[in-house]
Amino acid sequence: MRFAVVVFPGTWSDCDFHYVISEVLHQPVKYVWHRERSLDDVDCVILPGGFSYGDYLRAGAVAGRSPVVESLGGFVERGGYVLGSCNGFQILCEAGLLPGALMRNECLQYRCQSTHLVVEQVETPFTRGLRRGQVLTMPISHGEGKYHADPETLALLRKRNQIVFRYATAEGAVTRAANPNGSVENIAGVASPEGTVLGLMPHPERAAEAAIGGTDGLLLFQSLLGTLVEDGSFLKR
Amino acid sequence: MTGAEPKVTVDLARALGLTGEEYDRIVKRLGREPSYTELGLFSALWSEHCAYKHSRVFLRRLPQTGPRVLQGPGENAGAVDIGDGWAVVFKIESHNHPSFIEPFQGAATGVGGILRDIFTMGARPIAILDSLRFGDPDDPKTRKLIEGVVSGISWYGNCFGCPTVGGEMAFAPEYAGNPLVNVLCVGLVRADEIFRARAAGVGNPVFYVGNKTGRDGIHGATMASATFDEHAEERRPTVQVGDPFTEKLLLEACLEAMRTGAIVGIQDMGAAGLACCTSEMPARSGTGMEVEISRVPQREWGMTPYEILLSESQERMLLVAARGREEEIRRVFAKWELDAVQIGQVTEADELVVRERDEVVARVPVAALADGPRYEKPTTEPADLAGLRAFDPLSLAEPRDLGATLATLLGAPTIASKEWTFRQYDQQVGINTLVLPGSDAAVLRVKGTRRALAVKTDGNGRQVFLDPRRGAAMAVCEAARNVSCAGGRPIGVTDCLNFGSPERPEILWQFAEAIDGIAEACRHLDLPVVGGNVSFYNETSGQAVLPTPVIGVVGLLEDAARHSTQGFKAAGHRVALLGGEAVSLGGSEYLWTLHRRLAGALAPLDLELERRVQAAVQNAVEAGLVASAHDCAEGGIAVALAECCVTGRQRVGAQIALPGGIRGDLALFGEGPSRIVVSVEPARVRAFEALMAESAIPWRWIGATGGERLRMAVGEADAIDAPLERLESAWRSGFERHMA
Amino acid sequence: MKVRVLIRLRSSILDVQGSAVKRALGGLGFDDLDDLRVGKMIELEVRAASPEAARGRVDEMCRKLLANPLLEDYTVEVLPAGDLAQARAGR
Amino acid sequence: MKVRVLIRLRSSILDVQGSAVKRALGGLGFDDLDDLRVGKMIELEVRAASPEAARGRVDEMCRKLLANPLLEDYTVEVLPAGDLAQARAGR
Ligand SMILES: Nc1ncnc2c1ncn2[C@@H]1O[C@H](COP(=O)(O)OP(=O)(O)O)[C@@H](O)[C@H]1O
Ligand SMILES: [Mg+2]
Repeated sequence: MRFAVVVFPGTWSDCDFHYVISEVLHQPVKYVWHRERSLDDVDCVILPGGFSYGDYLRAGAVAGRSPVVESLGGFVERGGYVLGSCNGFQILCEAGLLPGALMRNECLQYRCQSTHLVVEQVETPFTRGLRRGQVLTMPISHGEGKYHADPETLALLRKRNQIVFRYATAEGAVTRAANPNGSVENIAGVASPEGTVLGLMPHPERAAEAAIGGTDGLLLFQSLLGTLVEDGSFLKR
Repeated sequence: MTGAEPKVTVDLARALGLTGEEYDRIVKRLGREPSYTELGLFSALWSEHCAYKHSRVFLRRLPQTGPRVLQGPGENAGAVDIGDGWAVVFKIESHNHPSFIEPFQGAATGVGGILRDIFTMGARPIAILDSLRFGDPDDPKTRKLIEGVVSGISWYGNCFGCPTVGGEMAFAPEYAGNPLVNVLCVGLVRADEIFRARAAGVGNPVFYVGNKTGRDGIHGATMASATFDEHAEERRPTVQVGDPFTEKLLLEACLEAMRTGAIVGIQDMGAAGLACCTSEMPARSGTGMEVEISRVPQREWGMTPYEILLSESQERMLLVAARGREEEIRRVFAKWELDAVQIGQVTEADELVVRERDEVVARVPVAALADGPRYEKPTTEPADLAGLRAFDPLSLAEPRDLGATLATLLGAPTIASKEWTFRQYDQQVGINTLVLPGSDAAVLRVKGTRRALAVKTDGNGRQVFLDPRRGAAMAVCEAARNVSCAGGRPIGVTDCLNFGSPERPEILWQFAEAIDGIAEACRHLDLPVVGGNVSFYNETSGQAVLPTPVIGVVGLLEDAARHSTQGFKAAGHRVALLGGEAVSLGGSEYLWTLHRRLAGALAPLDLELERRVQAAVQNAVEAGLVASAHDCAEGGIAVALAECCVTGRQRVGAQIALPGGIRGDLALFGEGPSRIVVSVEPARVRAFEALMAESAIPWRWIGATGGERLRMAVGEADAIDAPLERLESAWRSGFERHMA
Repeated sequence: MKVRVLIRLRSSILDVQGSAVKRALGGLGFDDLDDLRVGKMIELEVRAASPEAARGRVDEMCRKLLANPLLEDYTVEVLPAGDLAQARAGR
Repeated sequence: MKVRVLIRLRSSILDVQGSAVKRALGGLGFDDLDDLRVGKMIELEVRAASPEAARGRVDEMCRKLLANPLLEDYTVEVLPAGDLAQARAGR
């Protein structure tokens, strides 16, 4: 599977995703500069973490209007996959590719810590290999990760099974204490209705090697790669 | 030029921080009166901060060379060879004064400055450590300072994308009016691709890159060279504000431009800004420089040459390019949307010529600027010190409940968990951090090799106050010991020397003694000091900070997988104490926390023993023989063991027996160097014992892990029997409860 | 043309920062506060033929970038000439 | 009493946010901008006997907490009754 990692001015998880995809997963991967519009030769686009444009104004706001993000709509329509982590999630929301918005953490401080995520939805290409209720461990690192959606949107998300991860205890209980940033309903990650666009605040690339935060983050990639084996090529070109 | 320029007089020179004699020297050197702009150049470059007037004679005593040293002091940062073609670049810097005035921006720009020092060397920053000292967190004013400083570091480091992997935080009333904010940065570079702050090649173009210049921080360097008093508020210049986003672009642009091969030399515009770069760079290369000041990108109207030269606006660099390759430089910086403007060239005559629209506003020999005055001022031991040292802590009664005392100590802000702080820092970006904050030293892998680096800062102001020489040597030992506990072999030191005013003989004595202590310890441990920083004048209204040398040590691990952490791993492991028996309550955390006394004599330091103990633990970790290793620092062995119990993945208790014959509080909470607690799996006990025998160090088994309590006996007496839950909650809440 | 944009969190959204500031003020003895909300202000200098044109242009900027309609409401005010500079100069 | 505080970076201080936002707007085709600065707005509801009293009180809050005098200038406006609520409701 061919991956592209998007680089905005101020992005910093780009190198980490690139490293994991090439050195751990041994998949072809390239960087794509934010001004580019052509995504024709890739299957999965990664929007990595960082402070694109300094996150000035609102996290992800400026990047959400960049040329490469504008071309994501068409890319997804053609069957492409998009994974946005941390700032990438914020960008996807700002661009309207995912519902809701990310606000300042309720504690009003930056948080870098390990979190547990309970898997709620396994019908996406990124979670197909997982069990519902399975608990993953992945770190977060953000100041604006409080997921917000209004009640109607939330109802719709639930109906369409778009809520993919919630912050939970090690045992999988969705509690207030397990919520690191005040996200509504402990939501940590949501997907598009088709499941091909996934956004999450935690960092799967920081949990991709046993020596560095465990390997639960790899499961998302392995699900994705497994999907391809099942249904062959997916690009409807 | 503007007609409103002040007339140059000796009084003006004094107002700018120069002395009368210094002014005379300038006149003699130039053979005439300086112009206003020239006087500004001298006032900045001859400030203590830039010229090290009072410290240089002492700094020479530090060992600065070694087989691995690729770059010693004198450049933006030091560089040490770590094999496989890689070098580690590191340096520590203080931003004490700016952080007191504006905690958030002061600390943030401190991070920005040290990051630039690292990437001007061509290195990519991989880690930050912050060493902080504040007054008592009971005081709401101090809490505000802490909040501001920590969020400033967090904001800048996180946004820039360099992990903050460690540091320290200690509290004492002496820091209330003068907090210390020291930041260390570590970077990696190919050993044969190190860049230096040189202006070589007559005719080469000089480029200004980065943010535009404003009136920020004019006389920042001069300010860092004066003490605070009640008028500090009036004297403050425009506060410098940080822009980590631009800094990140500057990093990428500089590294990309360096790869083109078109850069000859580069320096960060830090203290004294453009003035400093345009004189230091040619001075190092025996060349001169000519700049046209009106070409400097400016953000404010009507700035004078004086202001432009002395501005300390952030996120700016001066670089010398190879002639004919200007376009390549411009192209790279344009891609990153940054200004890159040619403002001058390297010249033959060794002078700095500054023009404003072709009119010369300054013409000064670069050597005159770069070689500031050096003083060898008198030093005197403080009169009351001997008396303080003669105090015997054992003249105080022993507490009845030693378990409760342990909980009290664990809850002392200096000892308690600093998670409140480091959870605000990104600790992992770059995916290199093998050991996160919360153990003795941070460990970072070096991608593309099997190796890893271990890093830690340490410095105990109380110990240095009571005995500057031994206390400073102990700081070197402690930082190195922390690195050793993680499995690293220390390979280099950077130091940040935070003291009061050097114009007071007592302070200068502390300083001189501390340098001797550092030098002695480094020589014994085979550690070159490859860079550092002196911060004097840390006093407010005559109250100086505790003399605080902060020592940063970088160590190398041959096998990244063979590192260790401090927490116990499982029940049924045996626990050993490596190293000396000598401890003291003099200057200890115990004496301060329980009795609010700063007095007594420090434990003896045997540097040969220290070296052997560290080597032993390095070998044990490298051979995979220990399950955990933790050094005994503030709070003595009882605190060290409690930390082992509660900082692992799960809590693990222990039963410990210490030799009797001394008072319980001294045995448990006495502090001394060269002591490390390790735990060993049963299957490795034999091999461990064999290795210890070979190491020829004093050591003994002191107990075993297991259970839900920490039990400690001293001789026949059961001294402590405390549930871990209670100890952990004291330790976790001790600092954080102040900040909630 | 000088234009000021005021951006507020929508009233349905909890303003955590506002409550924190209110609490901090309470701690300083300012207990005569019933409500406090924190928003953003953006002041711009736009080239435009008329106040209406300026307003229209800035409104477009708000819709395209400056405000997030899921979270925020905004108001645009075109300032009489000289006002911004004056405001800048301090109170 | 409804009071609005506008907090601006002092003009000598680099507005890192403002320059980034201005550049971003330029990228979106809004090249008719000469200047853009980002500030804060705080809207409060204070119990006070008179507009003057309210203003005095809020001015004190600004000096004690809301504005950082090293970096920021501020202005305090007492709003005519009803204005804040209206503003809240949107444009
Ligand atoms: N300001 C800080 N920033 C980051 N990490 C910190 C800070 N203060 C303490 N730590 C981390 O907390 C742990 C304990 O620190 P410290 O008490 O200084 O250890 P030691 O006693 O071994 O020197 C270390 O991992 C250290 O890096
Ligand atoms: Mg230690």
